[in-house]
Amino acid sequence: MTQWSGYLGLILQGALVTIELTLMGSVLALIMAFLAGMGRVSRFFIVRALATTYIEFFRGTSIFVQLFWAYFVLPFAGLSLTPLQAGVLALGLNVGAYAAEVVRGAILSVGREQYEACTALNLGRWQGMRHVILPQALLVMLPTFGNNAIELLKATSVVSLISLADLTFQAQVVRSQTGSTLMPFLSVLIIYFALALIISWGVRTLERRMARGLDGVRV
Amino acid sequence: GAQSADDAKLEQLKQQGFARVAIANEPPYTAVAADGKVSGAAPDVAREIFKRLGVNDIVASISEYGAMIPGLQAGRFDVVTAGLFMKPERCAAVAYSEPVLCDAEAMLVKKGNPKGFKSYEDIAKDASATVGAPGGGTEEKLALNAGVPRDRVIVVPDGQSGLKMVQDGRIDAYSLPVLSINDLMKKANDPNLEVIAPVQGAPVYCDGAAFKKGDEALRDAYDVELAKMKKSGEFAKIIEPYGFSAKAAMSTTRDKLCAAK
Amino acid sequence: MPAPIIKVDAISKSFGAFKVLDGLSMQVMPGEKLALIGPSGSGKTTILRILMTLEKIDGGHIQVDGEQLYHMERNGQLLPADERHLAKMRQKIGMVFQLFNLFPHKCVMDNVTLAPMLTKGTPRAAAEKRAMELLDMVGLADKAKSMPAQLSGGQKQRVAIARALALSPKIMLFDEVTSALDPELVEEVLNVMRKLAAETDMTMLLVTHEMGFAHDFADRVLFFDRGRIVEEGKPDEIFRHPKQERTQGFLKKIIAAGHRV
Amino acid sequence: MPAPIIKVDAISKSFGAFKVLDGLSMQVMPGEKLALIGPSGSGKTTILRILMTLEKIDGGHIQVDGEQLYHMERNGQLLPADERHLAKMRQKIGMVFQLFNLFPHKCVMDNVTLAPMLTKGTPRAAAEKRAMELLDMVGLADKAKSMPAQLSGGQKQRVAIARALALSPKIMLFDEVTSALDPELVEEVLNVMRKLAAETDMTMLLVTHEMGFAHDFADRVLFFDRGRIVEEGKPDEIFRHPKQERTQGFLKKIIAAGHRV
Amino acid sequence: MAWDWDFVREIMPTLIQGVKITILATILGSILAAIVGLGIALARRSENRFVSRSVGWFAEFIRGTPLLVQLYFIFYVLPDIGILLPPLVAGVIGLGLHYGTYTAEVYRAGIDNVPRGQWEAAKACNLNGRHTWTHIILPQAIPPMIPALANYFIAMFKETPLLSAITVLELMNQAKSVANTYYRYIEPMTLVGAFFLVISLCSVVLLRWLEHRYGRIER
Ligand SMILES: Nc1ncnc2c1ncn2[C@@H]1O[C@H](COP(=O)(O)OP(=O)(O)OP(=O)(O)O)[C@@H](O)[C@H]1O
Ligand SMILES: Nc1ncnc2c1ncn2[C@@H]1O[C@H](COP(=O)(O)OP(=O)(O)OP(=O)(O)O)[C@@H](O)[C@H]1O
Ligand SMILES: [Mg+2]
Ligand SMILES: [Mg+2]
Repeated sequence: MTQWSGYLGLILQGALVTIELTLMGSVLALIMAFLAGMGRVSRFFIVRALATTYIEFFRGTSIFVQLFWAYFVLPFAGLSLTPLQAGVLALGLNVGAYAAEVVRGAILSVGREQYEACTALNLGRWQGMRHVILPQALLVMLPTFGNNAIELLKATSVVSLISLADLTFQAQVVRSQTGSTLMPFLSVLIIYFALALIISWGVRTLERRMARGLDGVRV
Repeated sequence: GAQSADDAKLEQLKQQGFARVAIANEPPYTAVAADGKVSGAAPDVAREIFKRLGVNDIVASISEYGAMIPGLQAGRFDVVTAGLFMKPERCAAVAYSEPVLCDAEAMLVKKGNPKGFKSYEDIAKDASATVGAPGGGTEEKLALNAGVPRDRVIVVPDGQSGLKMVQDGRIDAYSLPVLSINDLMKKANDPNLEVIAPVQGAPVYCDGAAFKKGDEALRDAYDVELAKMKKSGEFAKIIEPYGFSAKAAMSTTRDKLCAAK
Repeated sequence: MPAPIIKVDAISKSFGAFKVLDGLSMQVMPGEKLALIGPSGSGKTTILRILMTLEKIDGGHIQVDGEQLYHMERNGQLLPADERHLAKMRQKIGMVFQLFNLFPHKCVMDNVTLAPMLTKGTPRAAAEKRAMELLDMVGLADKAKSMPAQLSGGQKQRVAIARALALSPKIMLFDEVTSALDPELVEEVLNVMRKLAAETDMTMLLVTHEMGFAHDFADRVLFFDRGRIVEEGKPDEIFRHPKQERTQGFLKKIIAAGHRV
Repeated sequence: MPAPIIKVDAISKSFGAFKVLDGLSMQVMPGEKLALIGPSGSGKTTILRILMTLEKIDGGHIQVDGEQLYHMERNGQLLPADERHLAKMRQKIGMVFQLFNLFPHKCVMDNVTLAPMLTKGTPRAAAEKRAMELLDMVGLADKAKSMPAQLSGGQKQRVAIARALALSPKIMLFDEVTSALDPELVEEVLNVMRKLAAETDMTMLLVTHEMGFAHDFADRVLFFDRGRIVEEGKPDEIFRHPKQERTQGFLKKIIAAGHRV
Repeated sequence: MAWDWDFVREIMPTLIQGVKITILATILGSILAAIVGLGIALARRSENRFVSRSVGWFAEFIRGTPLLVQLYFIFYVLPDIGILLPPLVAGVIGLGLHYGTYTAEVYRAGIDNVPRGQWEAAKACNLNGRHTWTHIILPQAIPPMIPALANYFIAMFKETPLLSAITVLELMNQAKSVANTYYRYIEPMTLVGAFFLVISLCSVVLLRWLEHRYGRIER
């Protein structure tokens, strides 16, 4: 079984691509999540409608179809993206749509009484949002954001469709070139899991840091 | 007009210093070394020709068969050199060079060929037989044309999976070009398998470098260098170590293959 | 005689089909301390929330400090108030809630300084100085850096009072500010309110089930039932010699349940 | 003199590092009505929950009706009780909670009949007959088919009492059964409990902040502070002439907060 | 490359074949996920530390790694130890196991959402463990989880294209196959996208109704 071990480098290259995709996709997803999530609770119908359309469209169609479109169909509209760009775009927009609902839910989960306290203190809508509602909502969003990031990590495995040499893809290559099935798959499973553990550990740490003081423990 | 636009394509490749090439994950057409370097008959030929055209290098990306032609059409690749055999319908979809790699079809079956397959028609006749083939590949179409119903032609993502499925008894036969099957057999080294080659009634096919429709000028330039290499014997030197026959490629032409019915 | 600071004129308010306030009118003089009592669901909280603009009214008019609350005059016409007008009117009014509604992610000091800094642009130093005076007044100067979760209910409520006072409103609204507190903690909050009533000439409206406190605190008591004021008068009149049957019944029940009057 | 029905012997209980009960001992005679009073956090609820086996004890012994509660004798040795033993002991004890804890997905009748049918195998007809008697006793015979969500707090609490009685326990535990109720609804629950105290010879332990009721209801009052019994005696002694400083302070605060004693 | 309605008409019957398989896989996968999820949720509450811990880690592992790789594993590696599953069965097991780890969280939240007072009341009524579960806890826990469960089943539906990797001829695979036969990609891929969008929009309506009927639960 040493035959395939020489290919470990290839798999690690794939891991790098996967990490890159996950990070860049997460950043895009985060931006979209806040834009669309806050758009959903906007006072203006147009903004709400736009946000809802975005969310329902990207949650509604499958990520496969979105990838295919971003990579193979957008060029016909004159927009030719590199595989990495197309991957980040599709993954970020897709996961961003899910995370937008998390943002919306978290904003709504802040009790009505907090909004009323803002009114009673004569804070403006944006002031209340910025200083009172969002800081509290952020803590509610965080754990689900962690799950979303893991979902994104896992979704990167389908980018092989557009010839991106990510972990899963490299596992396939190694398998074809060496004839060994078990080892490449097992090793990428372990790498994915390790990455997922790192994400959830990071989010938990962040959450603990942000929750300080809220539970009555001395800061 | 169109001519100058086409020249522009080659100019552009020269300037950027590389051409983007789609290859398949299928030895010996392509091989990926442990360090990630791409070799194999198809990319080696392409690399050499582009060098002669003044394009220093090729950047090869491994692609699913199904994603190659849409990728070419969408401008993802400049050329596909992946063992995409020339057939009339394909000739309509892409612009082929003259033939490069030729191969007959083969089938991988269990030792002793328990169901006695010799041709795709044999599979069609046996109502319980299933055959695996790459999705959108030549073998899939041959099987379908021979009368094997859609639900008995299993789309298999890659060679290794096909081999595994024959070993596990999920399919009765797995069909690929002869050299691909031989390479699979060599790696698997499984005494319980057997290769049937060539498949009776299946023609010998040749692939060519596939260009986007509209890039004919580039294709023509490619052909010129290809012809020179064939003549000088360098062509044979590149492909024969991989098991391909240069003679087969030189004994036929694009026009013949694209017209075949 | 000075003009009333609050003039409620025949307002009505429904939640769905349920009419909570039904043509309610009342007037409050500047500096007056008013207690609103009455059975559960009679609309006491609702009228306070309307004055704080947390609910809209369905009909009628309200004047606060000489200006329309829910309407604004433009070219001699009364139009529904816009957000700007409401924000201006809210400067005159502060409210303390039953459940404190402190901002849990901000320390005591920040809870008190946030609104003056954001709405009035008070510089931080000035806002903190004033906050310290207020916290001192409610006896919590040493808790300025604590988080709300580290405080007892009574302390939280005192912070909430300081927070409302930080905007220096002319009118303060208190909605059952002690009913969520442990019995032992009620007194500390009531003490703060007594002090406030004695030391300032602020107008204060108080909804409470603490009949004893209502008696000592108020200049005038309004008894609510089913969205109307059934009886009003000096505390002694209402508590000792209620005229209306409904008032008598209510007070009897309250006494039987163990509350001191 | 009969033997005590409950004998608590030097039990202790901690939550993490916090010692809630600290070597507590007490005895209750059959048929006795006991009121447990004391400041918040003093361990009143905890001792009731321990008797109901909702919490485990860290040390000490409890005897109920002549048998060990948390231990069982096997071959002359005291072993920790297993689930079977606990289930047997629980038959002797019923509990009514502050927040009623009715089963919201079952109608009033089913709430009352569920336990007898499941734990004692009482046939449905008999269980329903007894349930109707109990509901009648608490004045809710006409609500048998209602769902808990359709009831007021006072009605819910009366159903909870009927439910606990349906198992005919020898001992009933009441934990602040009126403190979640609107003041107007308190009386109807207390009336039911008065009736219960007068008509049955059940042993009853009552935790309450309603000092007036505790005074009228109890044969004996225990004053808790920091997990210990600081003072005990007849209601008149405790409420009129408390000996301990801590008791005096507590009662003073309660009275100041507006509660009748 | 222009849109061709005649071509659409021609490939429709083939795609509908794929739709049938897609729906079948989703239904079977959902049933399995519902069962597996309950099993995991109960095992994780087990008193036996070993059982709860190891099931917990197993679920974490499944949830942290891509379904695609798991499908490869089930289909291509398991036969090495003598487990040979037909493609659809392997696919359903993959879906059911993967989504079972999600539904387990739903079950857990549903059970945890039953107030502690209900457990205590059951004890005060002297009900035994089995009676408490069947008469008190599950009847209250399950209705509020129905919307969240349905949500995952819809997500699963959108992931069925992964089954094409293990030769299941579901919708995506059929679409790819016709695309490769005719070298026309826009029509089949757009139809797949449209189909997913239609089903998801319908399922949004269904979800809203379920939420209305059974109450909300946050994901
Ligand atoms: N947002 C709302 N939607 C529907 N009904 C409401 C709403 N707010 C209040 N109500 C109803 O209006 C009625 C009056 O409520 P209000 O809170 O003013 O009573 P209250 O006199 O303050 O009673 P309490 O002493 O119980 O606080 C109640 O029946 C209440 O159920
Ligand atoms: N499960 C628990 N975990 C940690 N601490 C607890 C727990 N249950 C109770 N406590 C703590 O134990 C102490 C005693 O609680 P207990 O409920 O017995 O007091 P109590 O006398 O009933 O007070 P109250 O009058 O407020 O109901 C409190 O400080 C409480 O915070
Ligand atoms: Mg109120
Ligand atoms: Mg208690």
